[in-house]
Amino acid sequence: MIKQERMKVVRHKQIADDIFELTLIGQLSLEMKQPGQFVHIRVSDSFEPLLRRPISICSIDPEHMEFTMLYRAGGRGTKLLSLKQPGDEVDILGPLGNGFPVEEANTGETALLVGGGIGVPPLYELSKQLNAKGVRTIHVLGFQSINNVFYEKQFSELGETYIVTADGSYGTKGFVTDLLAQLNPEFDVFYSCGPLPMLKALEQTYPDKKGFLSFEERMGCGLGACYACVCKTTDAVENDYLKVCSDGPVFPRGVVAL
Amino acid sequence: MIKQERMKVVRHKQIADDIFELTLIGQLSLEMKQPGQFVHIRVSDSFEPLLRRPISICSIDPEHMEFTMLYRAGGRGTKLLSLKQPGDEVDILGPLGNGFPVEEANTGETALLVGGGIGVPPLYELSKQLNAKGVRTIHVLGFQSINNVFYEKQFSELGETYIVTADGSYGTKGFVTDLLAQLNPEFDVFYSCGPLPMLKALEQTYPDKKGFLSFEERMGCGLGACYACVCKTTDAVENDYLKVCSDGPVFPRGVVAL
Amino acid sequence: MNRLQVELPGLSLKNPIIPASGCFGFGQEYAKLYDLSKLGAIMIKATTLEIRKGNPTPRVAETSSGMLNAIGLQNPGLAHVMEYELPWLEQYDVPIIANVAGTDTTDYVAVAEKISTAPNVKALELNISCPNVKCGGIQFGTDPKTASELTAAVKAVSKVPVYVKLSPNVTNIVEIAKAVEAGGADGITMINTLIGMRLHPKTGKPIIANGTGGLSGPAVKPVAIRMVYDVSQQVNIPIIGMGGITNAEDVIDFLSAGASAVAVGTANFVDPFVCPNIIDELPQKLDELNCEKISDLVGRSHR
Amino acid sequence: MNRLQVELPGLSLKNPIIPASGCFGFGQEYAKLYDLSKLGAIMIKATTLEIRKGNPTPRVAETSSGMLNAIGLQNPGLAHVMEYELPWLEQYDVPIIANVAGTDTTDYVAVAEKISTAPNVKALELNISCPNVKCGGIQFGTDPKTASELTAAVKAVSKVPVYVKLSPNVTNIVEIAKAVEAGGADGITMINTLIGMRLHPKTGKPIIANGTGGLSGPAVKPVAIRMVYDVSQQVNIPIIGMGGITNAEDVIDFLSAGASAVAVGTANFVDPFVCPNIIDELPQKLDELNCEKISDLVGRSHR
Ligand SMILES: Cc1cc2nc3c(=O)[nH]c(=O)nc-3n(C[C@H](O)[C@H](O)[C@H](O)COP(=O)(O)OP(=O)(O)OC[C@H]3O[C@@H](n4cnc5c(N)ncnc54)[C@H](O)[C@@H]3O)c2cc1C
Ligand SMILES: Cc1cc2nc3c(=O)[nH]c(=O)nc-3n(C[C@H](O)[C@H](O)[C@H](O)COP(=O)(O)OP(=O)(O)OC[C@H]3O[C@@H](n4cnc5c(N)ncnc54)[C@H](O)[C@@H]3O)c2cc1C
Ligand SMILES: Cc1cc2nc3c(=O)[nH]c(=O)nc-3n(C[C@H](O)[C@H](O)[C@H](O)COP(=O)(O)O)c2cc1C
Ligand SMILES: Cc1cc2nc3c(=O)[nH]c(=O)nc-3n(C[C@H](O)[C@H](O)[C@H](O)COP(=O)(O)O)c2cc1C
Ligand code: FES
Ligand code: FES
Repeated sequence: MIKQERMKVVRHKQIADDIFELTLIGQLSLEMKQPGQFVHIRVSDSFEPLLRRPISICSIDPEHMEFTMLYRAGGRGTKLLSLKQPGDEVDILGPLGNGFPVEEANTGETALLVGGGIGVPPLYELSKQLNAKGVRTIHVLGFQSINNVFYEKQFSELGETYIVTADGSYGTKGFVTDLLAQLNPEFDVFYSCGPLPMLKALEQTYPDKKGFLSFEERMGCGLGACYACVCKTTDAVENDYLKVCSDGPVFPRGVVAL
Repeated sequence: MIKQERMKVVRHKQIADDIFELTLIGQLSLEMKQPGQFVHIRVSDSFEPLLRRPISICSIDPEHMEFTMLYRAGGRGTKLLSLKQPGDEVDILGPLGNGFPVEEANTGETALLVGGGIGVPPLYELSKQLNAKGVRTIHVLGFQSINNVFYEKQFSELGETYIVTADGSYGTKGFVTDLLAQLNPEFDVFYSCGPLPMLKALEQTYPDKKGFLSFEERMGCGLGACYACVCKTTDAVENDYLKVCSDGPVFPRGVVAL
Repeated sequence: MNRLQVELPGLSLKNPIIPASGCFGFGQEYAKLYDLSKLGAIMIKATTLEIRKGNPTPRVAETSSGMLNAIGLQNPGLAHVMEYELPWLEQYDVPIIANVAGTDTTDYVAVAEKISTAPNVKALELNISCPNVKCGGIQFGTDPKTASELTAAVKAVSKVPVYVKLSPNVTNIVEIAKAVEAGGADGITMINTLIGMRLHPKTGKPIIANGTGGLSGPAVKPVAIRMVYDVSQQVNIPIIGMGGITNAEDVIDFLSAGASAVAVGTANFVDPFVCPNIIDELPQKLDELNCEKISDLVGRSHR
Repeated sequence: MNRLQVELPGLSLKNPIIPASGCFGFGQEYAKLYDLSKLGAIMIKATTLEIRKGNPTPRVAETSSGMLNAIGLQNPGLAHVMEYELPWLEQYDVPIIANVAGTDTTDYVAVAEKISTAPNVKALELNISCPNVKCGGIQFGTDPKTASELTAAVKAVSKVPVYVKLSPNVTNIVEIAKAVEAGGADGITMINTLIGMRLHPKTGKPIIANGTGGLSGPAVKPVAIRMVYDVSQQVNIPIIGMGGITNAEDVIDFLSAGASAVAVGTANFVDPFVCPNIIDELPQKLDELNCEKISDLVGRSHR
């Protein structure tokens, strides 16, 4: 169920250039089930900034009533968020949207998880759940540069993990698709979150594979009421538009016009 | 000289209902000389709230580069200010305006200081300076109720001090003028800061005494540039209007139309 | 006695709090969070004759204490609203105010005639003030004569009272208000959004794909208050006020300015429970003001 | 080469940053804080023929990311400005833009004729948009014909270029802009304040003694940007843009929208050093945008 709660900061630290890892505690964590869902965060009690920020759930720890997100402190709102100290409260609305379908990978199968930059975080909970179910995971994670890389160790513990950087300062140089071309991995289903060009390239590289992609769009309500976050669909779909916040953010391949 | 500085909170505590005592450290303290001057405070780095808040200087401690103010956390801005912790920075512009003329009381003379509510604070530095110069001070301080009373001890250490509360819950019941009528004190000059009706009553009670009154008005710039804070003058004055921020906030009696 | 009760043409409101059109969809999303029967009424998303796909994205941008939107009246069209959305809302004890939009008079009249027959639609809100569509919308709301004629045409077919939603993007809003009153409007709702724009700091191009967007949120409240203040003194029909309401004090401000009820838009995005929260806070606010019933506050700014 | 240099009719600006009229007095107060020669120009407080006492207090009220003011054009009158204020400003190497106000055309013409003879007054800013006075001011700015005629009358007597300051409180600002251009204006300054009101939460009465006030500050920036964007594409005279500027990024936004220089108003109250700070920040911002000279940014939103 969607809840609103003032959750408490448990841990908060910077883990790469501008990238923060924030762990919150509260009842709301118990509502989180599906990887790829997101929360909508109010970073300030004032109207400056006014709107909530959508951030993906990166990992869920129901035992401790905690969940963790990773975010890039880029603009005004996320910079304010980065100032929160352990013990401070953060107004969270969530869990929102439809995440990655874990059920689409069967025990014994292999899943390819491809993340780009700040699209990497939701893949972590996904990978945990897939592995728990006995699905083998291959992780291909792309970043700008060595200073932007995060969570390599965490993913490595779950499966084969490849890092790509655009400037070649760490791992393989280039885009995730360059590495995939070399690697030519065997897999049954792919899941991805990252910049549009990456999602597009993936769809093209694997025209016959089952795949699920997570999208971003600027949001108002985050609930499906305001029509701010729509995305254009392909001809294959009956609806002309879908809402990223409530129909997505994860859609099967071929649904969203890329 | 007027300066702008991010000063550091040294001490901050609540001393009565909604009344806070805030001590700041910084170079700017060294510019403060005259009691009755004020500082203009930006309580937040955001635009919510937008405007600075004018607060009187309550005491100056140049030796430690500190100054202290007392304020009532009533509205949005002052409530935010009340959340500042020791070590936090506060954006201060000051010292501003023309304060109480200490030179108008001569050594050996007696000064009557009459304060009402949140008009009491600037009288404290005034009393300190008058006493330092050998002027005897009588303090008559009016408050709403017992829970609003502050700085009785501090003023008592400097001279005779009388507390009046509107509801009689502490000290004498009534208004400061009621007590003054009973007390009928001997004095050479009076200084006052407080609500308009109090200032008016004082002018009427002592038609022949030398006196100085401090005024309040809503401000924009605090510097004299925007004409927000003007007050109407009496016929005795050539200018039709005076600016509370730069011509005042303290004016000799008879200048401002009451 | 219900201290929060408000009686308006066609509308018997258990309290004056109404989610604003376009900020609450057709209620389904917020129904997951609280009981919609708690609300005074619901202003549903603008409905047009045909399905509308709206504008390209990005459709929203944040501004200081406000936001811009250019949704472009996306909606599933009259038939779908009649067949699914309105019947679904019947499970709640809450009057519906149907926001009606169109490209020309024929459109408006067709939607109004049909939608006003739905059993739970107790009033229409004629949207002559949407700044985000190329045709229809705002140009009906900036010329008094056009506004008056459209009002009359819709009044002629509507089965329920008609409220006209005014645009703040005009030189003289009182003139428009009087014109729609003369055209037969039963009430006025105001204000719609102010036209605004935000540019991308790097590219210098508008962030919103449509270029301009409608400004809403706390930033516009002072503009809305003065317009309600001015209009309420010049017309004899009631006003539903809106623009930047986020809490019970804002509601009191709008009533004081001369509105009889209010709508809450953008604030639903900031706090999805804002409407029920305000409703819960209002009785205490009335106590603080020594006010027995909320309707006593209406217009006290100019009394 | 000075990357920040801007050339406008009558004005050779070492940078595009100008304190806005009414927010900087006649410079004396800010001169205590920094060297006024650093500024691109100074727009002095509106000057009228006779001394003006302005409105009763309170004259300002805070709003979300903004403020309302109703100063009422208080100023010491033309004679005093000519005799004291302008000569005092001559010690600084900074062009003065004289904001001219009046009750009727005769007034405006008389002030313009005289004040344009002061050696440091390099341009006039015709204030046809003050919302806070009963007569004169805004009504000249809401009707295209009146605006055009007043512009022509002032142009006929002024010794320096005339910029006309537009009000945002109109249905069609492009129409007014074109009218003043046709009347002979050398440039446009925009926007003046939006009309707004704030009520006292307890009494329900307007906080500002005048009732309404002019809204300024970050809250109005999106409105100002879209108006500069629209007007700059429809006229051939330069625009000095303003409304909610608080930092160098805001300046870039206004230039991108189509302004050639900018004025900073309310932000001076928040940070008295805002103008010199912005001037210091601008070169780095240009670097970040790979932009050699600031004038290259003008109008890039619609190029
Ligand atoms: C479903 C979803 C999941 C996301 N998950 C993550 C995540 O796990 N980690 C992370 O760092 N980022 C994530 N993002 C992106 C994140 O929402 C934006 O980076 C963030 O909102 C920017 O806010 P700001 O205060 O830094 O920037 P500002 O420039 O202050 O933002 C201004 C406005 O634009 C919106 N905005 C700006 N950029 C984006 C964007 N890329 N996507 C959506 N809205 C934007 C903001 O929400 C805000 O309303 C996600 C976005 C979506 C839609
Ligand atoms: C010269 C001077 C000295 C002052 N000294 C003190 C002092 O030592 N201690 C103290 O507690 N208060 C003092 N005040 C009053 C203090 O400025 C206001 O109480 C304070 O600004 C209110 O801000 P807020 O955030 O609580 O209220 P809000 O309601 O959020 O204020 C909204 C706006 O109104 C202005 N405002 C509201 N009330 C007043 C007021 N009474 N006077 C001026 N502006 C007001 C605010 O500055 C702000 O711009 C002084 C005022 C002046 C003019
Ligand atoms: C995202 C969004 C969509 C809107 N859609 C509509 C609409 O369809 N019809 C309409 O009349 N007004 C629409 N509005 C305007 C609101 O109903 C309201 O008049 C305005 O936002 C001011 O109120 P607020 O400041 O509380 O949001 C919309 C506003 C927003 C923010
Ligand atoms: C206190 C105050 C006084 C003003 N006085 C004048 C004036 O005398 N003449 C004028 O043309 N504009 C005046 N203005 C309007 C400003 O010059 C400017 O157009 C407006 O405030 C928008 O800019 P800002 O948001 O940067 O303040 C005044 C504004 C304020 C806040
Ligand atoms: S953000 Fe409102 S519908 Fe998606
Ligand atoms: S506050 Fe600006 S002149 Fe006094």
